[in-house]
Amino acid sequence: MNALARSDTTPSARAQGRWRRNSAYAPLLTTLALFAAMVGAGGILYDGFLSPQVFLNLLVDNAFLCIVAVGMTFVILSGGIDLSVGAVVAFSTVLLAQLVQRHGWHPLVAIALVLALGAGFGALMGVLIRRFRLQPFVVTLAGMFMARGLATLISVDSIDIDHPFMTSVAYLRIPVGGGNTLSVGAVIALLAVAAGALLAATTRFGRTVYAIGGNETAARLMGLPVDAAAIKVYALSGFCAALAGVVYTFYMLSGYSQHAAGLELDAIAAVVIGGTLLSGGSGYVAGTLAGVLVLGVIQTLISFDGELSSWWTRIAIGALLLVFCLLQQLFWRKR
Amino acid sequence: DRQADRITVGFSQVGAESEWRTANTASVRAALEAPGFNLKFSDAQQKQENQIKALRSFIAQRVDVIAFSPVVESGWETVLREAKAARIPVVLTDRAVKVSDDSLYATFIGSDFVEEGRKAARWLLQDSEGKPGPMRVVELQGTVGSAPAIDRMKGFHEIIDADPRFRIVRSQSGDFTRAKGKEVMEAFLKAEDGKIDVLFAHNDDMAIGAIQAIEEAGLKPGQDIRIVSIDGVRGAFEAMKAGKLNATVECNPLFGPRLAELVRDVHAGKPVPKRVVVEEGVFVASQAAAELPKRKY
Amino acid sequence: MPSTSPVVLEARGLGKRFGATKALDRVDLVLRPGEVHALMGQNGAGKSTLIKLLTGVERPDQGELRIDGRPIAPESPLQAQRAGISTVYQEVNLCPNLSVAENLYAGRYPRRRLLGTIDWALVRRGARELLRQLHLDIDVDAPLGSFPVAIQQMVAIARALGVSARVLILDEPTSSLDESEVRELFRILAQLRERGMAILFVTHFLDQVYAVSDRITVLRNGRLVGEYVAAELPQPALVSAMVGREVRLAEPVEAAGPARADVPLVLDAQGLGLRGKLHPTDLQIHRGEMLGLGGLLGSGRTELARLLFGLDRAKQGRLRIESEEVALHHPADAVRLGLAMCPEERKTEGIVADLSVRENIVLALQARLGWQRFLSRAKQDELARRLIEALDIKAADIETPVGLLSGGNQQKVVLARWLATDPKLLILDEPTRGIDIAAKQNLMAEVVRRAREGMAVLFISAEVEELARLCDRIAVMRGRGKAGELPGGCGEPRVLAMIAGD
Amino acid sequence: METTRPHTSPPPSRWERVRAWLAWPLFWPLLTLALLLLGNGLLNPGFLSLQWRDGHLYGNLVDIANRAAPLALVSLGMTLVIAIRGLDISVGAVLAISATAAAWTIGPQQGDGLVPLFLAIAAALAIGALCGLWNGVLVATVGMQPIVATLILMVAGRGIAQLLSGGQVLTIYYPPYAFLGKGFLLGVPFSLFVVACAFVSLQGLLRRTALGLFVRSIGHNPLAAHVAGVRARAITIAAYVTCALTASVAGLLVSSNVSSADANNAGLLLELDAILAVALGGTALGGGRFHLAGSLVGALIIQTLTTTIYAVGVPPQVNMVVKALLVFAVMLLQSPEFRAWVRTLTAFHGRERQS
Ligand SMILES: Nc1ncnc2c1ncn2[C@@H]1O[C@H](COP(=O)(O)OP(=O)(O)OP(=O)(O)O)[C@@H](O)[C@H]1O
Ligand SMILES: Nc1ncnc2c1ncn2[C@@H]1O[C@H](COP(=O)(O)OP(=O)(O)OP(=O)(O)O)[C@@H](O)[C@H]1O
Ligand SMILES: [Mg+2]
Ligand SMILES: [Mg+2]
Repeated sequence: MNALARSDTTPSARAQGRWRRNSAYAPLLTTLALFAAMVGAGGILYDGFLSPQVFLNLLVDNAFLCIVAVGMTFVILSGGIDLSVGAVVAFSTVLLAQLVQRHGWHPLVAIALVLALGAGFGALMGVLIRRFRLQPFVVTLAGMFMARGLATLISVDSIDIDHPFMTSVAYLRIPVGGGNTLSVGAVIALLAVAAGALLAATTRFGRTVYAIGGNETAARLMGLPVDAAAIKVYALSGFCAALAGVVYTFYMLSGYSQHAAGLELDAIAAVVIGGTLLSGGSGYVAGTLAGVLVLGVIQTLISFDGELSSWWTRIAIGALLLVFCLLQQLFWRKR
Repeated sequence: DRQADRITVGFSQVGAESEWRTANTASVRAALEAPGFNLKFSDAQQKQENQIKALRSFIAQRVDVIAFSPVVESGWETVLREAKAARIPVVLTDRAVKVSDDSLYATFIGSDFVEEGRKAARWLLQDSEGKPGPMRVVELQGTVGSAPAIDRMKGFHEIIDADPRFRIVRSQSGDFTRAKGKEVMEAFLKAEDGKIDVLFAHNDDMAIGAIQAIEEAGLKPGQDIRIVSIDGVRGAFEAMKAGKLNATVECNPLFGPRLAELVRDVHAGKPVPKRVVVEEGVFVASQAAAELPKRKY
Repeated sequence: MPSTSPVVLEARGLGKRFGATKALDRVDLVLRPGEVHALMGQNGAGKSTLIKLLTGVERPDQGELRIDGRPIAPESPLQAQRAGISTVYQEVNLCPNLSVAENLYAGRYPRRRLLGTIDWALVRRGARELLRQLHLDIDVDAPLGSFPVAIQQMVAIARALGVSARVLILDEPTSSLDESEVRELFRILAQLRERGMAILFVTHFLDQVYAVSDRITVLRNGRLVGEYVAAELPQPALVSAMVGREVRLAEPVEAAGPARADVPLVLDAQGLGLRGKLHPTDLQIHRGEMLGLGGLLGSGRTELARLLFGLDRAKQGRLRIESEEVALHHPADAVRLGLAMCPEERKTEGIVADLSVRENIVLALQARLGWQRFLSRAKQDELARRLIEALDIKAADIETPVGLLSGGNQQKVVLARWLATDPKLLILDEPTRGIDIAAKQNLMAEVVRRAREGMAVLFISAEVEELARLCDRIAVMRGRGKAGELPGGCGEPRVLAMIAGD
Repeated sequence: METTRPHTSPPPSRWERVRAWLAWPLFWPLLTLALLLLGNGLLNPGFLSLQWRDGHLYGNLVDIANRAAPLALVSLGMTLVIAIRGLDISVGAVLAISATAAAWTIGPQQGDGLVPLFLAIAAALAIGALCGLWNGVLVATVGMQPIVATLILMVAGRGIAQLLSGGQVLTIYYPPYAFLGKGFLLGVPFSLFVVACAFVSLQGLLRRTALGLFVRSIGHNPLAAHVAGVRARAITIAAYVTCALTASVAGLLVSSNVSSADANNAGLLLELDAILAVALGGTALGGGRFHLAGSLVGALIIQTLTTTIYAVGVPPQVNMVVKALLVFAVMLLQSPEFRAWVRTLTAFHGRERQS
């Protein structure tokens, strides 16, 4: 007779309180459902809200945020945080613009350099964090000062880009049927989400990231390459930020040190709203896409409204966030 | 019906980062909420991304005219092309944009930041007539990289650098705020041991903060240190009335009515000038008492 | 000890010092293929430390390691694994957020040939296969953290078995398991021994040692006492080798005797239940009574204890504490009423690893007193010292972070925390897990002594023998409800029969 | 919080005494601060000088302390929140709301009576407490993740402040109010007394009551603390309220210092500086281990960095890079692993030179 084989238990019924929420896809599904509800509400309230292009614009206008948030998802899953991403985006736009406009580099070469620099910068911060046991928050905050500072050093004012290659990519619209289009940046963002989701779910690196976020000591005792993976996480985040910078450059056709101010917070918010736990180890890249869309839809609702004064705009954004998070919490609890 | 006769205007404001901006918003809203208009207002929270999103939503809502105060000069090409493709005319306010194709916008109404810097410098030259050099000048810059900061600095230096009596000994950013203006000025006063003759602040708020720092250091603002700043907000006039600020270069935010006219003309397809300059003056301390009650912001 | 068989793993003169504590002092260990080797010693003797040195978790200060005669110096568990050492550490050290299947395969995933991505189908299938060896039939996709420690421990064992290694090290693998699982584990160990694996095995259960091991190495206070052939070392000799003096284990503490009906009730639960977790259950405990709670894994003992302590909120039934009807919303309510509970999951629900021994001991008492009535430092010290002595906790000093104590000593600290509150009712959920035999006697003696002074005890244990011997009355849980009650001293077979449900 | 002072055990060999100092949690933050000030003094001889002017102390050091006061206050509150595994990114917004509320309460009056002053303080504190309660309830009762819960107030808070101020910078003409942020008591800025008061009372609460123990147990292992009967929810809410209160007192100081309340810009990015100060002070951002005094030192370090940049005359476009480099240097100096690494490097070179 074996006790466990015949025990009459329902799996995972033990209440662990709020401290350990072992939900699988529930947060993701709730997020998506609430997103749909918000879109529906917008459609009822405002004319023209439900047109497919408005929805596609969510992707077009938030492509860079989405890419940054994919990198951030990995960082947060590993239990860290990366505050430098917004600044790295700005730095990438400035460097790219500078190289292309003022030094006559071919954009593709410049883009390759920018991506490599982004990944290298991230890796450097990762090394500082792991090798010298520094707190990620502080290291990446200093990294944020550094990247913005370097961007300002390269050029204080904004640089316009009129290189034919850049402009033709920027104006390129990929038709998706019904006269609706996506930008190149949006397509890159979707690819980034897909790649991120695959990386997280089906590779050794991805699973190691989850393991580190769950219990770092255990991950080490299991013989997982904890330090290497953690450094790679920051490199990945830096790379994503640089890629987002490239997409941002196409989006704006300019490089400017003040671009993407506060983007790090939006990215973190998107990740967390998408159901990833800030303490690490739990969440999905697909959720992050949902989080980005939710933030985008809040913004779109506000611009469609057109009645709010400046301060009511802020209050309304806060209120929508609140409503969203409260509902999310309600559904997670219910389960 | 009447709704159809109204001109729907989408107006995207930068944000509400200063009193100047608030006054500007109020003026525009008052003018465009008048009968005959249907205003869609959107505040971008100082982010260009948000502004682009707002423009896209205006296009999706098929407004008649788009007006906006760009956060920065560059980066508008793509979305303006979309507006053009949707046949929606665009009016720029407050700041210009750099685009390869001028036809992307109908007209631009607003101030010339470089000229404001020049005006401040010219006032200083005028006020320093007959005074021997060297005069030690400190500069409180606006937010690093912002268009007004860059342009006002450019205009000011253009004139001042030509006069050997003036030497800009310190220049630091005060982020356009009173608190930072005061903090930076405190540090300047100590680093220069009080030997400062002129302060040029990129906006009034920083000047107001700096005035407090100067007073706390035991000096007399307006006398020991002459001060010129830009914007012409109410606080500056109060300071001038008290003799603590010497001059302010007006940067007029109240162009709402003029904007409304332009919008109407643009919508009607009438020809409009590509550049409409707002009337602005330079006010000095002696005018303050008379001018103060008239200030609307 | 002369032996002709070849040696797989050999440690010579290993030493390790942590600050002022000399955790290990020139210890030798020899593992031979096809042998089960038991590593014995009291709590804090240095067993886990030795294992950490063997597997690269910690670096030795002195001494050397050899595999097949070649010296090695593993720098990380990964290197040790590559050298053929597979380990289950004392604390269940897996990732609670990952699924059971992933925990089994983390670090050695089967890949798809085409893209090099993880082949999840294979992982799942392999995981079920591995667990079937241990007769464990659970949802391998559920996160590990949703299972009780016992199952987590089984998973950890399964993981170690899944690695084709030459040396298998198990640090107290059986502490949370009940008899049938232990038997299952031993069956597998025997098979592995047949295949020529060298197995190192730590436990505090003497009968288990004799059931499987061929050789025994005994440590005491970080020093090697000796290596013995199991068959040649009688049990009393083993115990004195561990303890360092003659001890007689003959006189274990006994039950205080059945409670008289006129003794007042401390706790009276009527139809207490929570849907999906516990069927409505009645339970009464008298003053000074020791009530045992028996049952299989998953029978609902922990659930009942959690409801009684306010860790979960009961949806049905009534609860009276000292004839006062109460509603417990929070453990703080229970603590205020004089209840205490030593939870089964020491690491997550018990100790606060980064706080000192003193702070861990005063925590519950202080929570009960409230934040204003702060115990003076002198009082705290005095209290901590007294309990450290009473329970024989081995710690460098009272300011040592509890996380640095050996497993058994951590468990004692949790118990000390609750004894410090002088509770009316003490709920003990598997309190003797990981505690050495001498300490266990000591500890239960203390509990029985308190019970004689009037403290009521609800005692949950997987060891039926212990229940039958110590308790005045035994309630048996089955299928998430109470199956019945038996009087104390009714004997082990009757309890076992009721647990099994015949 | 254990600022275990270096205690000298019976036979105090010199090396042991040095070791005890090195183990003192405040040692490295303080050393960093001292080095920064010293470096400033070398670069700029007048930097460290203090004068007596108009009946009070005058000099860069006074400025640094006075300027650091709001940040120091907020860092104290932030330390508490971080200690219980939380995070409060709404402090900047709360500062702005409180400052605006105070300015709004005073209105355009100019008199000398003290009633408006107390009303303003009461208004600021009340609204601060309310904000803290809001955050605390969202985190502890609703169960949101702290960063999102406080993000809501961070975004909406400035809107609320602007709603109060009508988007204007509210200038305060009422003289007694100015005392809070720029008055002097016994020749020392009054704001320092406010900080000292907050520090002493918090330190007292955490040291002389059981709250310190509870806070640390919640920070290290919330579940175990819960099982042990610690009322984690109440303490969490209290921590957020305290944090918001420190932010609103900081709002009083800031608005008093410039005699105006700027709803949009007051306390901008304060949350980042506060968290940085807390981290530089040796508090673990993961919760549990915390040092109130360290956070004060951290705030001073940050303000010294800023003032250094102004005093040295760095061009504004270079500000950020200099700040980044200094922060990196400060962090590395405080990292034991880095120091060990440097030691092995130098030891290696030393050996090479010998051979
Ligand atoms: N990281 C550490 N820092 C300080 N002391 C330590 C550390 N690890 C272990 N010790 C000490 O070393 C001694 C040996 O501990 P170890 O864990 O090896 O004991 P053990 O034999 O496994 O005991 P148990 O049976 O209770 O698990 C104990 O006194 C413990 O406090
Ligand atoms: N075989 C199993 N499969 C899935 N979940 C199980 C299994 N056994 C136990 N559980 C989980 O454990 C909980 C029961 O707790 P537990 O096993 O601790 O009960 P118990 O009677 O207290 O037994 P013990 O104290 O011996 O662990 C159930 O809620 C269930 O989630
Ligand atoms: Mg052990
Ligand atoms: Mg149990």
